Amino acid sequence: MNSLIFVSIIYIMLALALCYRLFKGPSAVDRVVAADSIDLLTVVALVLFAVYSKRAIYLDIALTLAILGFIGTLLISKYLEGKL
Amino acid sequence: MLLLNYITCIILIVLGLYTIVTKKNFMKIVIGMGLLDYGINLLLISVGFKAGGTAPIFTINELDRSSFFVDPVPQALTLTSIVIGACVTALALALVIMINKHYGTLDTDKVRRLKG
Amino acid sequence: MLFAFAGTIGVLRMPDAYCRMQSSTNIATLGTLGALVGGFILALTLGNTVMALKIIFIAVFIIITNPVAGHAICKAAYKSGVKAEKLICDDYGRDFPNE
Amino acid sequence: MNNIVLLNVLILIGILVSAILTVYFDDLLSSIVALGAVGSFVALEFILLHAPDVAIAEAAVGVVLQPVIFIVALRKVRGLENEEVFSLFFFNSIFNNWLLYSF
Amino acid sequence: MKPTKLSSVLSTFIFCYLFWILFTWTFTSQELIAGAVVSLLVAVLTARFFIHENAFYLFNPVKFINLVLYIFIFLKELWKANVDVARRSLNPNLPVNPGIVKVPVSLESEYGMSMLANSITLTPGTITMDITEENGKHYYYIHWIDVSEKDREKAGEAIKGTLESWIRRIWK
Repeated sequence: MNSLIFVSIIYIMLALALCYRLFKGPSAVDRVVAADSIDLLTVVALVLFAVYSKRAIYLDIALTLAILGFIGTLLISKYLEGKL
Repeated sequence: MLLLNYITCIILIVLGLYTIVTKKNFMKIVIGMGLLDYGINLLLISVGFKAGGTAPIFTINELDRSSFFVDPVPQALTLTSIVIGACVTALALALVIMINKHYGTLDTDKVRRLKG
Repeated sequence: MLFAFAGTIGVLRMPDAYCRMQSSTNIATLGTLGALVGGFILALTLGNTVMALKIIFIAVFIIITNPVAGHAICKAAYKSGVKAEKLICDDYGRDFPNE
Repeated sequence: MNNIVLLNVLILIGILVSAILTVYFDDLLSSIVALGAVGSFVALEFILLHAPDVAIAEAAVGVVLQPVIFIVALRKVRGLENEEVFSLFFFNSIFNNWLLYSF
Repeated sequence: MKPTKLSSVLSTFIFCYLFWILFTWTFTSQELIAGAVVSLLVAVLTARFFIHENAFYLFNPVKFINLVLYIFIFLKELWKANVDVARRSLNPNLPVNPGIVKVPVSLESEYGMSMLANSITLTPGTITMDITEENGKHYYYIHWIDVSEKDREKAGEAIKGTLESWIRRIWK
């Protein structure tokens, strides 16, 4: 069971590497894409931690993030397109 | 483990206060209020944590007999605090929109000068 | 895990914004789906069917919602005038100029 | 148990980096996006502290609702400025055309 | 606004109720009755946004088996494209030559077109940007990471591959 925590540590490190792109990105679109990918990696780490601690209720948060996480991206793209 | 949590919460609160005090843009001030909210919520949850406990929500047959809970009272407090924080953010943004409609700017200095 | 690593490296290294989006879909598909399938198999061997069903639902919703955000952000990037460095051919700019 | 401590430290570093980026950016849109990243990391930290109900509320508010409110407000604020600039430009172009056609 | 038909309401109701049962996974009578009431309410309110074409179309068993087969075909394509893009991004020379091509598509149903566009976006290396209609035929604008064919028909063959024929087998 310890390998699950190890894998999720690697995913969080990848999310930290995406924070560099959040810092460096020349335009707003790069930052939006990086934030969306950070959301997805967070979902994966959450699922792995839920399987580690054997509680089914922890998966609801991952479900919420996976369903609702794209609305922010959609709205930002509508804003950049100029029609909201 | 918990010491690092407390340090992070205090740094978050200080960052929020720094943003509120020094930035000149109204939207940036509201963003600083959001950061301060995150810091306080994290601090409240970290107070109620006990190592090795599980969550205080369960269905029957899911837990062992030897498992124990983390403290549920700060979680209830924080649940209220998050909702109130969202409402405060919405109200502050409405005020920002009205200020922009009246004065035509977002800079704090110019608004104060027009008022004086 | 390898694919998520490759996708992150791609996001960090790619020259312009559109190629970065391609690498981001690389993270979203096999980088997450591999870990989710692994968690699904582990939950089944633990005998926990509710957890396995919820993991399947998470995978399905990621697959449904990710391309919608992909279309929207790519179109918005083109409309808001992000420069791409070296395009081989550009039919969209030829058909809808000055946008 | 040791690995969980390491995971906790990494998530705390993520929160701090995203928060510092939020304060650092001058552009408002980038700052809002970084605030969304802070919300995502904070939800993960709540799960590590075994508080699932708080984490659900945090994920719904911090990742979705708060950037939506901020972007709508930003649209209202920027919309006024853009409309003024656009109307001035439009008036100028009409005026120039009228000058051209009158001759 | 057209009046909603009974069949579309019924199929939306079945869909929502299936989702409710799969989410809760407890078979006590209280939860089943509450789920029926809630999904009936949702079905009456939102059926006119959800189904535009013939309801009960997917209950045909041949179409459903084709849909299940399509998922496996799509997973195979996904694996190939993922290996390709991962190798490209790990290569130190970074061999990309991106471009935007315009590709004709010969599907008619709305669901089929959106499903093909989503499949193209989900495979790494290609992103659909827009859909236009010119004198009766539909076109996609696709951003492609490795443009090898500039001609429209050949590029369409290279991007879509076998996906389009499978989708035509599902949705007309």
